[in-house]
Amino acid sequence: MEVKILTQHYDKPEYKSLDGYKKYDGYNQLKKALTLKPDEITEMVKQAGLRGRGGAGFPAGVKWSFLPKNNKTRYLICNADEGEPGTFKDREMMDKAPHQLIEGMIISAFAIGSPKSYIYIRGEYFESKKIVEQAIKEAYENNLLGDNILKSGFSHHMDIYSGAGAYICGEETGLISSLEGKKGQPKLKPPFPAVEGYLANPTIVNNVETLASVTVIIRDGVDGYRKHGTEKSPGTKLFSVSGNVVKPGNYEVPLGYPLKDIIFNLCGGLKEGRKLKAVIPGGSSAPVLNAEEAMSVNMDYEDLASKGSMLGSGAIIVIDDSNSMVELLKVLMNFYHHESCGQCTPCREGTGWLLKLSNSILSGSANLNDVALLEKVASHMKGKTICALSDAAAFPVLSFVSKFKEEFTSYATSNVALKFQATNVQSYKRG
Amino acid sequence: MKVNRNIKTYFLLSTFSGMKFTFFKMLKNLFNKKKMITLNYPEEKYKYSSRFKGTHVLTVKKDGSLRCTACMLCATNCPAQCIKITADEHKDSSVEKYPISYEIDILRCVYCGFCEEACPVDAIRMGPEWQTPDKNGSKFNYDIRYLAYRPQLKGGVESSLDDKERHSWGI
Amino acid sequence: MSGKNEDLISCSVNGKTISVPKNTSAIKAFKIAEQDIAHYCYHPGLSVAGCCRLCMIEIEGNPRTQIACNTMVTEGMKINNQSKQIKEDVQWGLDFHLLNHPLDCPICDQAGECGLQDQYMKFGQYKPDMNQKKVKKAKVVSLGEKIVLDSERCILCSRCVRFTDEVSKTHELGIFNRGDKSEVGTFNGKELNNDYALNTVDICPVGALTSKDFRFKQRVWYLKKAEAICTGCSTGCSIYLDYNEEGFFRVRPKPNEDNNSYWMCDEGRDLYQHLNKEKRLVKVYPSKKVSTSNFAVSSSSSSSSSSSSSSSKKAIKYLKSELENIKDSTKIGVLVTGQYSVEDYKEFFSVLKEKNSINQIYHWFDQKNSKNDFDDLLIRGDKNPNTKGLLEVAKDMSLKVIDSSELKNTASNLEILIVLGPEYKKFFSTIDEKLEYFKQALQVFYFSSVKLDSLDSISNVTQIPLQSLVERGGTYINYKGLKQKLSILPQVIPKILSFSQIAKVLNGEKIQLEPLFLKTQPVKDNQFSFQKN
Amino acid sequence: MFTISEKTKKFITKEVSRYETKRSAIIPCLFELQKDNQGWISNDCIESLSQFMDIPSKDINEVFHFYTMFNKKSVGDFHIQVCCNISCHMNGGLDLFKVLSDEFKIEKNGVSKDSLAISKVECLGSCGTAPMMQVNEKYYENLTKDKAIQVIKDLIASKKTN
Repeated sequence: MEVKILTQHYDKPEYKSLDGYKKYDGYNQLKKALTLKPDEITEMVKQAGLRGRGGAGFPAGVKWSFLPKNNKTRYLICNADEGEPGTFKDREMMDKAPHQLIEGMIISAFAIGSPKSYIYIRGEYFESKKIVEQAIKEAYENNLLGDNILKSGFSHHMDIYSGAGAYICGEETGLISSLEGKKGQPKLKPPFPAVEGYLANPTIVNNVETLASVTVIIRDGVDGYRKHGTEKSPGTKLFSVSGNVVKPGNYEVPLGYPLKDIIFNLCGGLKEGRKLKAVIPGGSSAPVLNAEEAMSVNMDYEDLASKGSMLGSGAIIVIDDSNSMVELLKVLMNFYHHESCGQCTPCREGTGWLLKLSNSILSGSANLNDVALLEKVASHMKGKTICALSDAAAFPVLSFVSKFKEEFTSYATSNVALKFQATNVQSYKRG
Repeated sequence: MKVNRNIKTYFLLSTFSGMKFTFFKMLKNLFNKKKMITLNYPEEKYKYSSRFKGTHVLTVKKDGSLRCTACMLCATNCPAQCIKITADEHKDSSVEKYPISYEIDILRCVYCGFCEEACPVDAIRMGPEWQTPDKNGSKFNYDIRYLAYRPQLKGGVESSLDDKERHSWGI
Repeated sequence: MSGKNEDLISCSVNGKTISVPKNTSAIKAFKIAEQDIAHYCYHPGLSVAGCCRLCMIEIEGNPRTQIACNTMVTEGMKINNQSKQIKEDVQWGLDFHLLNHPLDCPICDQAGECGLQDQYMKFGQYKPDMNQKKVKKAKVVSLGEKIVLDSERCILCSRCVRFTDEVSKTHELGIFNRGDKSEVGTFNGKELNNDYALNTVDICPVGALTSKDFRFKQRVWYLKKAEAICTGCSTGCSIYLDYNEEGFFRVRPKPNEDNNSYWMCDEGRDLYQHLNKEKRLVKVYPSKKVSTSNFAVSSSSSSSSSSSSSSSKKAIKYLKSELENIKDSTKIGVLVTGQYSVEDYKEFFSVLKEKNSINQIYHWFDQKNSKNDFDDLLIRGDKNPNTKGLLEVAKDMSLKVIDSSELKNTASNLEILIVLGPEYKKFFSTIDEKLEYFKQALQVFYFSSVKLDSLDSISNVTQIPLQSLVERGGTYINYKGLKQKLSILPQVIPKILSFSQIAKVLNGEKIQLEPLFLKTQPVKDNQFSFQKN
Repeated sequence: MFTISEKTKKFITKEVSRYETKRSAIIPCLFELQKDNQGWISNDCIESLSQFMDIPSKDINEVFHFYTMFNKKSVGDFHIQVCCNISCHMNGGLDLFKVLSDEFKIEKNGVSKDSLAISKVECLGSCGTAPMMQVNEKYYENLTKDKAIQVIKDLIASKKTN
């Protein structure tokens, strides 16, 4: 059953406004945090073992400790781009509890000593942007933002910046390039953003849920936070379940919660007469789990890694037997080909190739070695580019083809004769 | 009896025995013409295979323009360096580059076929003709008009990949 | 930039240990160790883009393969790119580059020096699996009157975009759209016309950007490469001159760290035009005023139709005889431009000084006011490559240097005016003003390698052809005193003298004319097949 | 030459001073310009914006062509964006797209007579309430065929009234 810590008061509509948020112990954690020393807070977050909730799962405390000791202005950026297909948890958090995010950001900014922070929100979220803007205005009016916050001598400014529709801006350095007004193309790493990020200043980029969980750590303390979840991945996680389930939605459960319970208890199982075929556990770029693996896996970083998949952004996409895996692969490849930023050659040309191959397999005009070629192309795209989008495109291909081999070959062998595709030999209008 | 050497020399016995061979061959040819080994050139001509390496031909596209893109690979590959091409910009931007002059100095050509092998777009082929006499020396510098549009090419050049099939693809 | 500082780091590249200066990138270490590494977007003169992902290397102790252009070399680092995994990565990287590349090699000017061809030959996989339709993009897009763009051939290495952002700072080129539909181009038909635009054609590894001036003129493997200096202005950028028997075709910049690093300006690229036959002064044009009888030049009566067999030698003999019967040295004027080499000046002035003891020369220098303006990259106001050299020689031989405007009043009483004419006519705006002075002098001997049509109308000018700057060779001193030697190339026009030969004739010695480049070059081997220069 | 309206000019000058570098203001200003020019941005808009903000027009054009929410050609009054990513695809996103484009006869990337445009877009971050669509700035979720048609009919009707 659900353990509501972050989402405890999401059902109350007045939680959105400042006084409604203050009624439920709002901004007390900020008062408490301002009394502590910044390094103490970083230490607490590191002890609590809070791991990044955006997709990489990198421990937040460790990331904060990478900041170099120089006098460059430090920036804190909240990554609210949420482009990963299947994920809709950040949107609900910002709609229902914007102040939770703002309070978490002020505490984090105080911990890393950054005078300025941005919330990079997704371009399509017009309504959420209005809600968060309203919340920021309220915070400024009540001396929770601006100079000398709550008379503590710490001053901090916050601004909201909207993207314009690019999945690649969910990647740290892609987001930073977009914030700098350039094309949202990822930057070369090293130097990492913690050392040289926004306008070559040290920058920390964290997900909405990660920053919101900081308030929980301050309120319950390290062992209070570690009460939930497993030893290596503590705390609770917001899972957005979608696909062929009766009650899709966001469910907050402690990490290590068995996937079977989430699908069949919390979400009311599959539609009647349908059998579970596969589950994508962590957003579209996570390798897929077939039915048996999905039944036996617990939702935390380590157990999913052992099954060859990853927790990612915690978006569970349930697939029942009425869908064809080849068609779903084509939809995903279409997504990655449309969203590839085109900077590195393996990803720019590779995603196009994967899409055309999956199209030809789906249309039945492919032969057996096209399926093998699909795997070869994906394996040679992985790990060779500036950002992880080529890996995100390769993981579904490799897991779909290896775990549902017979479905792909059945599509391919339906076309027995190797048709010579005179595809390139046609007179086309050029210039 | 030993035939005396003098009789052989005076009555030319060896000559007549030699002529005996040709005389009977002539009779045989007179009575069944078909078995005759020799052709009566020029009425009958020997039929060479389609891969015969004769005078060059510049193949043409469906609309009659040259297939050659002036990429100079034949001129580079030619051991006798007898091909001279000057290229220019084509008006239609989908063609982009075409030869305004393409000359083969046939007197220096050794008919090795390297140009045919080097051509990436199968623009130059070695045609079936081989009798190409001429009166004065200057005529042996074949230009585009002779190589691509000479009257003997009326029916198109039959070769392993005939033009008709490619024209059907529209290129 | 070449690291003279003392802290050198030692590292081993493919097993070869070398020492490199501090914070050099691994790809530079590969270049220093002369090891082959596949790369497209790295260019020593530009910032690091790291987007072609070909320069993959394995570093000992680092599980993931890194790109060489962005990894800095540290002490004792062992890097190699010979392992099987890297070779396979590079093969697939090249396949990804060629995925949507059109089959344009027959009509592409870059064929023969194309990055894709060369590096696929070295590192390629040779069994392409691509059987899908290629992405179609704009072809033959004209970017102004200098450059043609073909975005289907473009491999999006962003070198040209970085060039217009960092070097020429004119921000014309950008990469628009996203994914494999992205195309290089300018915005809304704006033209790529800045002074350094043609550098983008050199640094483009493929045939996406080609220059209209060289379009379809000649195949690259027919051209021979000669090192020379651009005489367009006093920077003296070192260049490559591409030529073959039919003449000169192209000028490209030669990497030279201490002068013009990797670039050259667009004006310098027309240098090859006035080395070819069309623009050259081919034969002597004797002046009409002097009676043809003692002008023992042309055998036939009419002077203009004289064959050029050895007329220039006879013309100089005539000049010698004229000089001998002038005793007063002030009657002889020498008008000089800064376009010739130090050796030429020495030989010419020493003869005149010794025979006619001249003590002054007129210096034809048009850019007095624009002398030291400089567009903080390469183009300088002083358009003569050897002004410093000329002044130096004049000082050594204690010749007074007078400005050419003095000729206004002295030209009338000059009996002989010897002029060493300019080669870059477009930089000498005051030519017609000089023509007035020529009219006043009794007789003018105009030495130049370039035909100046306006001289034909003046009756008392004898035009004598000269070898062009690449045929004479000699050292040039640029604005900051850097001495650069020019290699001598075979001649393009028969029976033309160089300065040393002119000096010998003026001294009365015998000279032997150089054979012509065309005929005497024995065709030892089939030089049109794959020459490896 | 496209003239930027006074209101937008004031907005741009405010935006330029809001961020550390003026280039960061390109995206907000392009959004504002898109509202000015009936929902899409032409080359003239970019030219005048680049002169007004004194940024090379190449940089603005790069940003304009990179992001999907800036429309390259007119999209009419209502731009219907149907999500076709994996969760919506499994819950019938594609047939929703077909039904709407047949119902209101909107041909592919064209504008229909009652100025509607329709396009398939990637994940809009609302997979729990699949299938769904976004029209201009508002999300419409948990759609069925007739519910969607009804929504569009109301929109057309509301446009006629004001």
